[in-house]
Amino acid sequence: MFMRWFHELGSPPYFYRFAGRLIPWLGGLCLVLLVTGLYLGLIVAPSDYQQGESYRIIYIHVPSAWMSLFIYVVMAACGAIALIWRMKLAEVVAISSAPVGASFTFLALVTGSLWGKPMWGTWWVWDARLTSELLLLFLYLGVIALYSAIEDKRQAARAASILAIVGVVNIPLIHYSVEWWNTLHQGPTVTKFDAPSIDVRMLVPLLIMALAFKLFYIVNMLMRARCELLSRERNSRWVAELAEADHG
Amino acid sequence: MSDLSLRSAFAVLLKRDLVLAYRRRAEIANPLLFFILITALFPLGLGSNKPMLQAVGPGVIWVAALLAALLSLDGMFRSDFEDGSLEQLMLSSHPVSLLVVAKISAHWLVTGLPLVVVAPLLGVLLSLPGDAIAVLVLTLLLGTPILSLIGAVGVALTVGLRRGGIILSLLVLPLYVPVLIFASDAVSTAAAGIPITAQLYIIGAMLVLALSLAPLATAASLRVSLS
Amino acid sequence: MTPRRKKRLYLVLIILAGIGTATGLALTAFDENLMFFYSPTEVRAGKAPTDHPFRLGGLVTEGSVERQADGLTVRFELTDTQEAVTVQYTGILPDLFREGQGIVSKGRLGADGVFVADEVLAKHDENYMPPEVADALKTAHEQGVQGTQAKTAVQ
Amino acid sequence: MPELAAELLECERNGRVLFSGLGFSLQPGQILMLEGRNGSGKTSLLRILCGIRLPDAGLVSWGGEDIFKLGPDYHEHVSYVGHRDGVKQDLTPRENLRIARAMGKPNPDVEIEDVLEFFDLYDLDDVPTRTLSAGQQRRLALGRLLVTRATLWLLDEPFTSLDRHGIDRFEKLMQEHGEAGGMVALTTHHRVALPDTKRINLSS
Repeated sequence: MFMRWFHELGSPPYFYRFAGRLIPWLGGLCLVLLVTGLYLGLIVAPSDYQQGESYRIIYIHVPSAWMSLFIYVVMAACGAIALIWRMKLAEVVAISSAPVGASFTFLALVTGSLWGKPMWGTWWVWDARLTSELLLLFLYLGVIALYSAIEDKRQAARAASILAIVGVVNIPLIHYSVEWWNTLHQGPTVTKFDAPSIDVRMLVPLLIMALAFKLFYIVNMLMRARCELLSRERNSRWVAELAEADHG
Repeated sequence: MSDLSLRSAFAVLLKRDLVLAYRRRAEIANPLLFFILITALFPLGLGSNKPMLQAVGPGVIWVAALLAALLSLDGMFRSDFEDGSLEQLMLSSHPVSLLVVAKISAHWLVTGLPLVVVAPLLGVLLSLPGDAIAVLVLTLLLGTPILSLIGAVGVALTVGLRRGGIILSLLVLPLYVPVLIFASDAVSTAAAGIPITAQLYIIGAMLVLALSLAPLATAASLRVSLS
Repeated sequence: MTPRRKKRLYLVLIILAGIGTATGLALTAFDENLMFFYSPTEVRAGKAPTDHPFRLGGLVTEGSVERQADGLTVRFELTDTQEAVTVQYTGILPDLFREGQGIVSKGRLGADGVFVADEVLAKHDENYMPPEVADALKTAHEQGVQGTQAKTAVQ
Repeated sequence: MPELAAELLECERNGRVLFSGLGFSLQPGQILMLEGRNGSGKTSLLRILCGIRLPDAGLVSWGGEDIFKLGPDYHEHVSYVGHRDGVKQDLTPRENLRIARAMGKPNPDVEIEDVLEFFDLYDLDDVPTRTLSAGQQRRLALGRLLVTRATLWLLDEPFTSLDRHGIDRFEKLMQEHGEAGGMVALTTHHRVALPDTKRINLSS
């Protein structure tokens, strides 16, 4: 049953329609969560005992950083599926994820820098966490550049997938860098094994923002995937029918 | 029987690349000259202030080694791709990932090993202390094979592209960064007289990891690039 | 098993062995001193370089911060609760710099044992809480400490 | 001896479908001619049969097994001569053949000297291949077919740059290979006078 649904979803026209119906709902939900999260985080949540109001940048910084890792893993996993089972849709999802992931990585770096200046006293420091996150940005850009450089898009997607998989070695490095090395960057707050060391009034907006960012990624990725599918399958019958229905 | 023929295929391929390199030795010398020149530019540009040269020396030599390796990468598969030998390699009755190791070894022997050999000279030019020079040679010995291994994946991905050079550096340099960090850190730490076993373990770990995964990734990339 | 399967199995085993060795080497490395900064104890033990810049990390000792006459130079003690090192710094300190706070400073160790920093960075911790909670926690902690002391005394 | 079979092959390039639903089989002793206009996908089909290129759909099997699963175990039966000769310009013809032999399953019944002799390259065996004419280089590439025990020959325009004599000679060689139970799949624009050939036209 599930496998059949999965298989159906793998067919481009079905996915195109399915994603088209999903996008407005998820997009709406994302907007609601974003507004709630920002309101709770920026206005309702109390200020921090040490950092005062400046800590509020975590509501952007932390979810972006999480997403930068999450999207990379999704991209590499889809890349692996694309390589092993030669599934067209996995190629499209992998490649549509890259620009979103790169943007989140960039956002995490910029907000981190804005936070670092008042708190640490420096915009940037070459510690393990920051360096490995910067490398992640370059890995994303490499995937995007390689994909756009190869003309045949199926071949391009497979090449980009291999690169994405090779780059996965960087992911544990980023995640564990704060534990393995004595970095300037502080250790994990929410994901550590014992109870999160953050007040619950601060935690709730953070989690809401994280969910909103995740939805934003899904919506953005689906939109990109739809475009990518249309351009790849421009010669196929279902796209022709779609175009005709649009004109008629 | 099949092991024997695999071993002979490996040896034949290694020998082939070495002979080809020897017959084109002028081209092979280029990355080495580049390595020496880049390093020599720094004392000229920064002035011969000894403590400062000592401080930047390890990083400079390693960055130069990185760039020299990058410059030499294109030769690994390009000519094989252009004359069709790469297709023949893919159609061998031996696993491609093992034949790729032969090619990478040849590449390292021809372009990586010379860097290791001239490194002490450059260390002297940048007035590194003797201990640091020994560590420099050791890190290059452990690190340059990693550069060849990771580079092979990058070249394999871009070999079909007409202007692959720029993209190649975008793909490969970020993956080179960890080697650069730990290796140059090891050299400058050694210059300060502090033990560097930790850095060497890390570089060793990277070498083993690259040895076990890069050939597979290279073979897969070649398959994609040729299709 | 067909020869092809066997070959593939060997290959997988070799790769797994490789990954295992790499992990082992990396873990060994983490047991050694591979870090962003040195602690005061290590500095006191002579493990830090003498003629080379390095990073020193620790907590600012309560009541140790003194400003020099020029208003810019600051002297304070950094401690890891075992040992302490005096640090001298000229420049603007980050917002988070205060007594009891974690600090990473970069500089050289002078012959007199004073660490002359040319950069001071404040490392904040992973805890986020409103000030009143922090106060409450602090009191609770102190009471807890007194409680255990009382217990020990009784025993 | 196993047969080569293709089922429902589809190939697209840059989003354009070159062929789809293509199926055929090649038995021992058969010669298959792939025909079609320029750009109809002949070379792509040959490369799919080699296992260099992935088909976008469908399956190529050797003795009932997917060639992509067989990998090197399939390639030991295959010898391919493509557009590009696949010879190293800086090596001598003899060195080139020695490498080709080591890459595949060496044929113990054939000496490299005999191959050089057969393709009229014997006197040139110690000069770099770069100094050879296009036709001589082509003959050297074709010489690769004989040094391994490959039974399936996949040839992309094998007659390019060959003179009349060379063409006759190679046609005869293909015929003998077929009679000995080998298989050949080739693309060509030449009119080839071979009996018992199978034809597939990709343009129709």
